[in-house]
Amino acid sequence: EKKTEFNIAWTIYVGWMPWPYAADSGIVKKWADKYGIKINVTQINDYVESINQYTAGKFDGVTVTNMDALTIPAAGGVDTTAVIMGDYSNGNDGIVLKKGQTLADIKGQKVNLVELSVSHYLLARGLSTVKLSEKDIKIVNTSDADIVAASKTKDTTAIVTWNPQLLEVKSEPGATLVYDSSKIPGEIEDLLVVNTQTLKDNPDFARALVGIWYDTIALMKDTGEKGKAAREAMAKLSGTDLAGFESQLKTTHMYYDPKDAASFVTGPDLVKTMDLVRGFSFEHNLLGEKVTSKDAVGIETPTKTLGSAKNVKLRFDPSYMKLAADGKL
Amino acid sequence: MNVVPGRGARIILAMLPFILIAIIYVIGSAERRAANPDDKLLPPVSEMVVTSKRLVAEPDRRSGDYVLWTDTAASLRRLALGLGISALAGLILGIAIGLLPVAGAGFGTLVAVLSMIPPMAVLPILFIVFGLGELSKVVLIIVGITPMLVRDISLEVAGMPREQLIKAQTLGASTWQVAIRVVLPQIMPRLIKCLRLMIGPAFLFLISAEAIAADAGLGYRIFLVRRYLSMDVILPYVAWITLLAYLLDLALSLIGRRAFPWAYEQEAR
Amino acid sequence: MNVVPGRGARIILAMLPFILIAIIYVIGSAERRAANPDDKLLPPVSEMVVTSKRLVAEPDRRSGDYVLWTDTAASLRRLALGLGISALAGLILGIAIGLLPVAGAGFGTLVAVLSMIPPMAVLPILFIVFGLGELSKVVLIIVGITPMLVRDISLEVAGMPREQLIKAQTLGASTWQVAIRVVLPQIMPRLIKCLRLMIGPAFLFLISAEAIAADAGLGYRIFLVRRYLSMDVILPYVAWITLLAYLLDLALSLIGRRAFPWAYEQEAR
Amino acid sequence: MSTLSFRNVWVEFGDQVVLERINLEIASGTFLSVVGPSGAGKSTLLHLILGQQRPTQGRVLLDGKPFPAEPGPDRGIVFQRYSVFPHLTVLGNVLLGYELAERGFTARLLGEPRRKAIEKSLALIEAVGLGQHRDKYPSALSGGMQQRLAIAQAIAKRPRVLLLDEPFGALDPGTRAQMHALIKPLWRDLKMTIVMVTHDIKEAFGLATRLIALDRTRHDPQAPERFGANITYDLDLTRDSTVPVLGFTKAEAEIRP
Amino acid sequence: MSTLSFRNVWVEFGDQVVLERINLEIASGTFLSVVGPSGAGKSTLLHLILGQQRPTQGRVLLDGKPFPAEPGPDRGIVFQRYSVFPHLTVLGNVLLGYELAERGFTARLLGEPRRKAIEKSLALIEAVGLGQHRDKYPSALSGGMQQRLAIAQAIAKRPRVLLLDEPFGALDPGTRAQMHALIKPLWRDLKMTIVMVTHDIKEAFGLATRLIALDRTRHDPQAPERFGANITYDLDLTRDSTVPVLGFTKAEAEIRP
Ligand SMILES: Nc1ncnc2c1ncn2[C@@H]1O[C@H](COP(=O)(O)OP(=O)(O)OP(=O)(O)O)[C@@H](O)[C@H]1O
Ligand SMILES: Nc1ncnc2c1ncn2[C@@H]1O[C@H](COP(=O)(O)OP(=O)(O)OP(=O)(O)O)[C@@H](O)[C@H]1O
Ligand SMILES: [Mg+2]
Ligand SMILES: [Mg+2]
Repeated sequence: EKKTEFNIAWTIYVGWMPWPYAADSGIVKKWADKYGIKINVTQINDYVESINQYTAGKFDGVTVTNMDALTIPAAGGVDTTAVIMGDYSNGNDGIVLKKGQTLADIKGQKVNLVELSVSHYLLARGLSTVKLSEKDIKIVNTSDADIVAASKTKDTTAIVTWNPQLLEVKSEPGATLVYDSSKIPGEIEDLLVVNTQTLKDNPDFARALVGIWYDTIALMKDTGEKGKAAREAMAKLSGTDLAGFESQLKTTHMYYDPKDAASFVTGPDLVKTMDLVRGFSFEHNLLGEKVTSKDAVGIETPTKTLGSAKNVKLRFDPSYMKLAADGKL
Repeated sequence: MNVVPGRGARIILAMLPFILIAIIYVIGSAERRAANPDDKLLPPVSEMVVTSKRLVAEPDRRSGDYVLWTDTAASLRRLALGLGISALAGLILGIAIGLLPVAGAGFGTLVAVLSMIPPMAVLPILFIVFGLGELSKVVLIIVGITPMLVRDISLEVAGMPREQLIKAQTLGASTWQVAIRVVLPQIMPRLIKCLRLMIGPAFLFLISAEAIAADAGLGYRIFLVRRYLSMDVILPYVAWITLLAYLLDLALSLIGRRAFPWAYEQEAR
Repeated sequence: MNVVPGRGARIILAMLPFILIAIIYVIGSAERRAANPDDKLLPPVSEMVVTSKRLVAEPDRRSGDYVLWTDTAASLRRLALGLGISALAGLILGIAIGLLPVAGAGFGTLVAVLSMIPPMAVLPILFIVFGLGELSKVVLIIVGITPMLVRDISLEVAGMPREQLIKAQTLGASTWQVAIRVVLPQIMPRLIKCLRLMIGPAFLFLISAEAIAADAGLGYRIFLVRRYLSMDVILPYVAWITLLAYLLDLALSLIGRRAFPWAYEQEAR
Repeated sequence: MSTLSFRNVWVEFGDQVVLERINLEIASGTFLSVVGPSGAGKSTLLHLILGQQRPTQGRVLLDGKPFPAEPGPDRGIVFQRYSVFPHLTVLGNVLLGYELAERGFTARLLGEPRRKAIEKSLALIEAVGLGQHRDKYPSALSGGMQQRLAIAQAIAKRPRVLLLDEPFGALDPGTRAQMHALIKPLWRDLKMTIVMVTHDIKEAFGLATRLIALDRTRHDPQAPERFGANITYDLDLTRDSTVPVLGFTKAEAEIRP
Repeated sequence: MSTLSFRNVWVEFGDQVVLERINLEIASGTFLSVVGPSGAGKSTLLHLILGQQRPTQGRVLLDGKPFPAEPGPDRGIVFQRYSVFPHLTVLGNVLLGYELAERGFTARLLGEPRRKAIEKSLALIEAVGLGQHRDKYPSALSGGMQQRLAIAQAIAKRPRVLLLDEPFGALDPGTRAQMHALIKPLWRDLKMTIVMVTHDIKEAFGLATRLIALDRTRHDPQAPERFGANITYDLDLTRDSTVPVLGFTKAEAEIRP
């Protein structure tokens, strides 16, 4: 139905820090007013909980990675559309060994990571490059909030995690970063997704979101004083300082230009990536326990629809980013 | 106050709220399903039954384990260890603090302060000291519930009728003997009562510990599948935990009644 | 057992373990720093002092708030609400279950079962039912501690000397009057004792709730900086929480002594 | 007006038979003394009248009708282990009776009625000799003082039936005489029924209009628990003639085992 | 051998003076009866000897030396509210005394010594008439039975000083006589010192070798709490001559307030 008030949730991650900054600095209000709506930007401390709450219908939009968008809301039957392709991880996720210098040394070790998350995906992708499989290691599920502390203990030798934890983990004396997401560029994508039904009924909502986003990251990119102030505020919000924030930004490939983002979504790489992701997800039962093939949940991209066309639950829609690129907002 | 329901009425009364809750759940679930046929938040009972069957009877695709049983075994072992050690520590420290003014002065404040430290907040330090293995999970339970046990028992010991302690001393008891022959047996029913109350928190700490770093256990599974909101796994697991805890509670209460009949005279109204 | 330390000795004895812990910390911290000058796990006291000063005295650049104070205010409000509502519910339900056999049969089992459900495991449901606002944080505290309060108080009520209830009835008391004039006042000291024991768990639930969904509060801050393992923030926060909880504990104990002097006669040995 | 009848009443605790074949009619206005050896079941008999204990067999009737099972304001009690409310002061303990009666919901009195109730309570407290201790909690009272408080509390409401379980056991002869002087006129004026357990034979004869002795008549040496006590003596003390002048020595001698 | 001396002892509870200027020597082997009105401070006096209560002023001496402040096995006690251990059966309660004495660490007896201790305990239990109740917990005993159990427990260890606070208050005359017959030879044979509080003047005179009465001598009507009780009578009952033949009526009359 048509609404005038919308809720989106965000969690702390370098690629999503523009959202709270936009809310604080009035950019959200500016764009919402323009379309005559109201947008509430809510911080959730726990990433999984934010997606769960979106899936349960408490939020109209949420910040999420491509894999989690598929396995949580989409597999949970909530038709979801990605309207903003914000960035991809270009080194923000990594595998760190305390014993060993190369990825192959991971064989036989206990690996601490958040099971079934993008870390797990990264590990699976990494293992395949050195002809190992998950059977060759032992996975210990470790919560993201505690993984830094866990990495400090003696019995922890291998860790897969993301930033900012990754920065802490790899700075440990004797730790080596043996594999990171820059080896699989574009596969770990950070999105803003909204409920497809809400989107259909309220296209202005998506327009406002896109407007907010590109206004804000333009500021973020700015090399002058204004940009620095914005980045500093974002750093503070994420609990670190400017230097820490910028070092995380370095390993994040931001799509500052809406044109680039739109063309990535329309390109063939997205299909390839999503096929890998759904394969991984299916193998790990993430598409649901009764699902018998990876085609069960349909994924629609501008170029091709993967899996069941009757049950499309995850859509990538570049049209709003295109509007931004064309300055038609 | 004087209306005592009969045996049959008692059982019906006890069932009533559960039946009500079940009905509310079924209606809620049906409503959500009507709106979204893939809804995972409130799965219908039939679906939970199917999932439970799989968890109980089919080996896991990846590991080949019977998931529910390995999880239960791992968790119960940790729980038993944690509760056992806590009970022992609670008993010893509680009696010492309650009975001996010197110990009370020395440890009373310490225990009061320690019991206020939220264990979750100092987890990193616990990890460093106790490692990340089984030990740290048991330690979290111990750290979480021992201070409460100690405080409850020491307050109870301090509140024992003074006459009894004096009487025991006039019978020739040393402080140690007062502790083990007079205070200990009289405090045991209280310990059991207290342990019964602590089953809930113990499971809570266990689950939290397993959520943080583990590769098996009931809490591990719940937090693992929370990632994709599989309430059809979570809810049966929660029900199972609740059942386990309730059985443990019943068992403790029976043990208490058997071992300390004198303490339950009063209750038999 | 009969050796009662004097006032001075008592204070020294109480301080001793804290001093010991402080010394161990300082040594541990120095050792880790010697091995790794960037160690964040056990920061030296001087560093914590600097950080604390910043948290206490410098306004946050973005919001102009004094971080520690806004966090404290947010958390204490939630805690007070949660504890207050739980105390009330615990009192009412506890007395009903303990005093009325009918209520005991109807709710006793329900409360026993509910108290066993680990609230953390059903958090998603709680959040969905109660929203992500202030309410759900308070609700987690309530859900977490009320069942324990209810059980403890109902067991205590059921254990009251039967003579007193009969006596009150012979004085013409209705069931309601027995509840408010005989049971309630005698149970109040127990409620206070119980609430004191629950301060720790209440903070725990508060912190857990704030860890998941909040934008201010002591738990929020701890989990925010946990990613960076900023123990120089976490440890002062933990100390602060502990101090707050301890003061609350002291306050409750004082209130108990003031309001119910008859209940503390025994303790005055 | 209110006759209590025991019809073939038995009380058993598990295997042990405590009372057997009790048949007893207590007419309204009787002052009944109950004597008997320790453990005979005197307190149990009182609990039966109070409604605290149910008979295993037989019936207890009030005016021929089944007995209201709940203790109520028509029956006052002083328990053997004089129990007063620990959370109320001496005054509060006595006042409670008035408060419970007058107000339903809050069970508190205010203003004039309260003043009056306090006045009545204080008079009663004075009568049992606790005047200067009115603001003490029971834990600060001596044994005898607690017992006197329990008496004051029980008679404050002027119940129709008053049950006294060794009410003067912890009192010195002087204070005991004062208590006698308090109870006797009350009983006479209000036409109460009083059932009093006592070990003081002089007191039993001095106060009562009727005296019963409880004791075991049968004894099985193999299983001493098999037989309970029943009524071995039942003396009407109103007809002066039946009691010999030097009387109680005889009864006393016979009650001894 | 062990003389107890009170030297100008005062006991105060807050504002209230309970005992004042108590000067008393109790020679070893004395059987001392203490009488006095309810609330006079008789129990408090016993608590002083027990070491449970400290004097506010003055000193309590044992053989001229300061008093060991802790209760010990040399002093046995029967409290006014006869407290036995609720978690032990009748047999367990009596046995405990033997167990606590013989073994240090576990405070349990095994084998032969245990058999002997049980034998002794049973004899004692039989003597107080609880033979058939040996396996009951205190909560299933009547008031008088609990009191007898407390007596058995207190005398099991044959303490040098035995303190009895209205020990026979809840007993019928027959049982009471049995108890007298139990205590008296024990006191004579073991040369115990016994201090007994009682309200039964006949008992006080019948058993004791010395009798003291506690009462208030001064009275301030404005502040009744200002003055405490002290010793008003001190009778030596061994010299038969000082006690008139019809004696106790006189004493009794004078003790009354
Ligand atoms: N709750 C109980 N469970 C088992 N037996 C009990 C219980 N209460 C009382 N008895 C038994 O019943 C018998 C009578 O007890 P009761 O208290 O009536 O005696 P009594 O005549 O009042 O004695 P006393 O003069 O000593 O007070 C006793 O043998 C006692 O052991
Ligand atoms: N803990 C206490 N706090 C305050 N006052 C107390 C306390 N214990 C006793 N008293 C007071 O001391 C006085 C004497 O008490 P005590 O118990 O010694 O009397 P008693 O002579 O044994 O009387 P009874 O014959 O009634 O047992 C009483 O007035 C009592 O109120
Ligand atoms: Mg009795
Ligand atoms: Mg006394």
